[in-house]
Amino acid sequence: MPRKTVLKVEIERVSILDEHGNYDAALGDGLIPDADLVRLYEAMASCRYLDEVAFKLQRSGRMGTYPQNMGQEAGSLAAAYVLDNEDWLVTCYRENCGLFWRGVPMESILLHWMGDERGNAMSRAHFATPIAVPIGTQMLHAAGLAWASKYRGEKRIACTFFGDGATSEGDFHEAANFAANLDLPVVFCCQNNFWAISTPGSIQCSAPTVAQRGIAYGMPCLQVDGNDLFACAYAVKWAAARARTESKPSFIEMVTYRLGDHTTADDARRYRDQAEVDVWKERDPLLRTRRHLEQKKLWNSSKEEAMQVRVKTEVDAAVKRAEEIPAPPVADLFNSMYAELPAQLAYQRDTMQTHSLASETAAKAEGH
Amino acid sequence: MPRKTVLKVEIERVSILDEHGNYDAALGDGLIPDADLVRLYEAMASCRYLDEVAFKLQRSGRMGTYPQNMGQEAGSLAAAYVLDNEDWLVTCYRENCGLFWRGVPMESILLHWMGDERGNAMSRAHFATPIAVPIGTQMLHAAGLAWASKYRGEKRIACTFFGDGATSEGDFHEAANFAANLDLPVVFCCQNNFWAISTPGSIQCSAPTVAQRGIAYGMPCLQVDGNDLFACAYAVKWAAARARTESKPSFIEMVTYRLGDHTTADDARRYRDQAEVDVWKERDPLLRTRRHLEQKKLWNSSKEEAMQVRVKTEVDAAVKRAEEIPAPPVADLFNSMYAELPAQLAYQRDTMQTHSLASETAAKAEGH
Amino acid sequence: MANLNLVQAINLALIQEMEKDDRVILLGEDIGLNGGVFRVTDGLQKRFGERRVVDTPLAESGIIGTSIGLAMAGLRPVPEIQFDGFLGPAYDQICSHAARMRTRTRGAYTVPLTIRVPVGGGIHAPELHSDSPEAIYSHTPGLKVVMPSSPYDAKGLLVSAIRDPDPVIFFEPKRVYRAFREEVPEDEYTIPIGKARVVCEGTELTLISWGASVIQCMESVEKSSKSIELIDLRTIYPLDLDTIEASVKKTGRCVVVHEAPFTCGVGAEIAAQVMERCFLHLEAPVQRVTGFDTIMPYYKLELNYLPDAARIAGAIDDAAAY
Amino acid sequence: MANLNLVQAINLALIQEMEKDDRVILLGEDIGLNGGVFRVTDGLQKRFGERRVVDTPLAESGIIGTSIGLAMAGLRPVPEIQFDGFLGPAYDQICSHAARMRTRTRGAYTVPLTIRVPVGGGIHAPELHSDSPEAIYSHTPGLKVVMPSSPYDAKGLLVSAIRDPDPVIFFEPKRVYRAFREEVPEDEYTIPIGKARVVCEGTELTLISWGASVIQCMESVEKSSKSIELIDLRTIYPLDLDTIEASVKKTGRCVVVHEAPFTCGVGAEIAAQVMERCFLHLEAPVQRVTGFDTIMPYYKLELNYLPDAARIAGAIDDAAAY
Ligand SMILES: Cc1ncc(C[n+]2csc(CCOP(=O)(O)OP(=O)(O)O)c2C)c(N)n1
Ligand SMILES: Cc1ncc(C[n+]2csc(CCOP(=O)(O)OP(=O)(O)O)c2C)c(N)n1
Ligand SMILES: [Mg+2]
Ligand SMILES: [Mg+2]
Repeated sequence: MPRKTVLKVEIERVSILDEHGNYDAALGDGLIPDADLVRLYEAMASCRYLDEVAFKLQRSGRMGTYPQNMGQEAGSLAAAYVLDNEDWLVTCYRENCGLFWRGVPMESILLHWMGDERGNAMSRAHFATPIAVPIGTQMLHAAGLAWASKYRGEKRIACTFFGDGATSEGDFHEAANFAANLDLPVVFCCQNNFWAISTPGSIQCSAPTVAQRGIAYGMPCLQVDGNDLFACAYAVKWAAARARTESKPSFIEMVTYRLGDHTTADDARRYRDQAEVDVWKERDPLLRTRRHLEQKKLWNSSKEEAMQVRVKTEVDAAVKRAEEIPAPPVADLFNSMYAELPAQLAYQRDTMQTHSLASETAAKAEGH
Repeated sequence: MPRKTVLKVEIERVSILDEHGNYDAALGDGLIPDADLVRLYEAMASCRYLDEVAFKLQRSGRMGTYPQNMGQEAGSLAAAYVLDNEDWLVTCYRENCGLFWRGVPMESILLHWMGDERGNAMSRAHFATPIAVPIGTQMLHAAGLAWASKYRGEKRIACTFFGDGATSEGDFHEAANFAANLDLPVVFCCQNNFWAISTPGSIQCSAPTVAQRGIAYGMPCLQVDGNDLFACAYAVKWAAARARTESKPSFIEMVTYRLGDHTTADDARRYRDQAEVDVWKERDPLLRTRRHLEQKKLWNSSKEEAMQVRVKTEVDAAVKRAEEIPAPPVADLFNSMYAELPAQLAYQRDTMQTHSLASETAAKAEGH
Repeated sequence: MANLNLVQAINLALIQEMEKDDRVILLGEDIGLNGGVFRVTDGLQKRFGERRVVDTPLAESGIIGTSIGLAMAGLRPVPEIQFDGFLGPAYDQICSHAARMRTRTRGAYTVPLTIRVPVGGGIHAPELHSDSPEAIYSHTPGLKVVMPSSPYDAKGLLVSAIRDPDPVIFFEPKRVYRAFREEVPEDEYTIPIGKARVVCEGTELTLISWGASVIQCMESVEKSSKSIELIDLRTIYPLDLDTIEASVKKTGRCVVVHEAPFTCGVGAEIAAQVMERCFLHLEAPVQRVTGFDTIMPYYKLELNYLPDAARIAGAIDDAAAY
Repeated sequence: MANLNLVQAINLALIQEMEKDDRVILLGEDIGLNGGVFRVTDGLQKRFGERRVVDTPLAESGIIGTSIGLAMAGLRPVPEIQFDGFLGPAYDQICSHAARMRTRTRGAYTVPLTIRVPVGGGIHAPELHSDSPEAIYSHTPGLKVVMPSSPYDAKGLLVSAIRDPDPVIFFEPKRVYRAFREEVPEDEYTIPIGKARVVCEGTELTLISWGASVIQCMESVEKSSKSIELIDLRTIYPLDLDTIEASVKKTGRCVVVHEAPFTCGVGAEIAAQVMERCFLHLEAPVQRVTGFDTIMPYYKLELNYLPDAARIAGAIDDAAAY
């Protein structure tokens, strides 16, 4: 009686296709049909190329700060692939690949980082929320969105993505706790990439796994190789089923790595070793998926070349479309503030326009 | 390889003196010498009597809202008993018993609930922080206080108390996470009394134990019978040692029960069954300590009677002292705002006083 | 028609909106069986079930953050924050998300959210239970801020708030909760957000206030020998500047009264606006009678902090004598 | 004397205070090896070790909450909040505790805390990286709010802030970080909190600003044909009302410029104060040139949001022509 065990928990790690090409057929077969696997690979390649282009755009002053997704494509893509198209996808800013799979146009994401709110004016048909800049805050929205479908008796669930750093924020805790205690159909996916800007994972979570964060809420937790499309798909499928049938949340840690700088405003060489990056380059989700496809004779270098051309054409076209969109009219500052513009805001808008016109005229007169 | 266990954790529950009088000598002996046990019992009785008096003071309009401690005396008392007198005690509002043991004068606590800040103007020699009204916020201060002693190379640790409801707040999570990742010597004590005002425990934490909250941070966690002085002392001693020697935090869930209303502003009959309360009345920490003392021939009814007289005298005297303290001068509104009063605040103070004087004079003139 | 206090008027408004619109759902700490610590939601969980009146975990950011999600999905959540002082933990979700979602997404997502918050001092409550943070949220674009001073207004304004397509912070002055009753129609009516009420007309001075302070102002008006026009703002953001301007142009003098601290309070905004709009009509500087630049004191001194009829009378005299 | 930009001036102030006083410790996100995202703490971890320059978890409430504990224990923590927009999660700890601890405990516990926060727009940053929340904290009694506009002031004010026995929010205007250099003494000096600086004297109009906007104001003064007195507040709370009053009594006209939204901004407080103190001297209503009551836009439109020399000139003309 005096000391007795009142709780025992275990956390498992799932890996299906590892960086050495090992593939676990028992778990993997049937998860992703071959044709889809090819498409998923192409989606990752396209996202990867966008990263390259965006980097250059930023460096040449054609875009603001941009966070590369490089190395982390698999997690959100697997989720978008496995989920229903009308499940909520509530992401942070390193989940382009999942969003594109869902149908979010590339130029929306570009426009966002080009400093234009219209990049977030995505169709509601995508069931994707806008990029969340304040870290850790979007998971609460996911809980609320999931709650709304439960309230309405809909089948729709919510899947939310966030980083290891985000799990340090109080809002993460509140979201997980709401979901667990109010029985909300949420899939929590933490992309543990070992860094939050320059801060190493141990400062965000010194526990042996990030997955065990979920134990605090009595959630089932799973750790997966986050660079393994199959393992990610496996985990999200499992968690989504639990959410859909039992209206209960689960927690998935996807172990991955950010191959690039935090954003274009960052220089990762200041704080991390190239050796570490090199190890992870070998674990790149693109690389292993391609090798797997090649092994299965579904891919070869001529297909690769053809695809690279296609991807380049597509991405370049999206960049062109995004760049051709002129800045919004200045009145847009005001026009989306409220459903109906309060008188005083209308007054500010109107007097501002007078002033801008006046100063433009003055500038012209001075010959600028 | 494909599914492998990466984490196994267990949580134990410690109970030493249970409500049926069972006492585990192996764990309990040596923890609390007999003479101390008598004093601890008396301290609980005194705190219990204060609760009665405070309730009446509130009902008769002589005090504002007051939260009774009834039923939860053991946890904070055991901590104060086991800790060094110069360890920080960072409490919420239901830990009178621990504070009094530490030496905080009863009239300080009374004064606080009588609407007077001077109730918090406790001597720094008590190493006790003021009552924390915003739920869940004080644990971060504990982490900071502990950090300061670590920084200075002092032996002092911090022990913080909070309710089950408080573990729903984001600040709880951030405090635990800071303590775990920055290696801060903090003892986290959650008094799980199954209610947060009218909200049952399952809405705050639907996991099987509250103790497992700590697993999220990789902390060792222990659940104890929170109405068991011995078990609480045992747990705090264990956690304090770990904090002091390894500079690491631990998490203790003390399972207890709030026998009274949430505060004098609450009416618990609206939301909970008397049957539940009755069960817990049998588990009262005072009751079982008294029975244990009687069994050991350390206590009897004549000692009890004599003590009740003593306690009444002491508490009544404290109430008298608190009530005799006149309201602070109105200028006190301003005088503790900054080390040096900014000119504008001095101006506000001075003009306010003119006005109050004027209105007093006017009132007098009108014969009020 | 029923004779209701402010608590009952809000309870009635909630019942009627919930009956009318299944999208309306209530959430918060202790709002279910317990009916909220002020009993504003008394009986609602019994009536509408646990699905529509939800006791949440003790986490204000969680309450607002999930409400944002609920609202983005098209529901009309009406969360309660238990006390003014506990809006703090929800500040970030309110300001970084609720207030921004429409403009961030150019209207693709909106947040029709009504945050109910008991506000202000005067009820002998503990620390952080007596604050008046309306200026904070009036300085945060994207929100609307409402504070009724009477049962009738409370019902009509709450209905407008719930139906409003944008986030509204609905402050309920605790001191008024049970202070008096008045006739409140059972029938549906709304009071528009953004319109002030002229409580009584006057020619010599304009007195502007909102929430519980309106009652002190009425007292001052009654006691004063001057002809005072009393304006109850009802909505703090957006301000009804036209009503204010028209009044001060008529009276030439203005006093603003609020409980919140002086510096950067809403009184400053009104004073600045009055100066901008009525400069040539002003016979005296706008006077502000407010809380001080101090923490709202524990209750032994709270009446010294709160504007009272004497301080208001003093300001009226100062303005008149200028 | 060294020729330093604002980033370097702050870095130097931190070094000197840390060398002088072992109680000074820095904490925040990415302030260690990385030197902070703006490199303000560059080299400090190397110099003072991981004990005194601490990378924290990504949690603003945690940063401020633990800083409060550190300060209560007698240290002098200088936490960094990475961007203005991320003060939100720390709002509650700042307002419910840091600002209240002294008065709550009648001085038994105090919170000598300096919160460093990069502030304001104009650097093409993403959402929530360009806000100006100084009015929020100026409305919160118990805090002091400081915002330098130049390297020289930054060093002297930061030293004062760190030594101040009360909590100070130290806003660092991002637009000024690397905008220019000036001579900054290596030797110790302080600039008192609560004292404004008259940047240039003038007789026809008083122009009041702080932070990055001071630079736009200087441009306007240079371009204007009028004799303008420019006041850089340096400290926003407590306001240096004497300097403002003396100036406006002399000039009779006043324009206030700030980046934050218009309604309930610090401009309103200044306008109200000027009216109260200089009523009979005012030739025109105080004009406010500010951000709008809109969310700070993404960067394509940010220059349309921020007060610029043209808008300031317009207000000066309006005030002069009144
Ligand atoms: C509330 C808040 N604090 C700070 C920041 C600045 N910031 C942006 S990204 C980032 C690190 C995020 O780390 P993580 O969650 O692990 O995501 P990752 O970038 O690694 O994908 C920080 C500190 C922010 N955006 N929001
Ligand atoms: C931030 C905050 N939110 C809400 C409240 C109102 N409130 C006071 S006590 C309480 C319940 C606390 O429950 P718990 O933490 O379990 O402590 P207990 O009262 O049971 O000891 C609530 C909701 C508060 N004081 N602070
Ligand atoms: Mg990360
Ligand atoms: Mg409890």
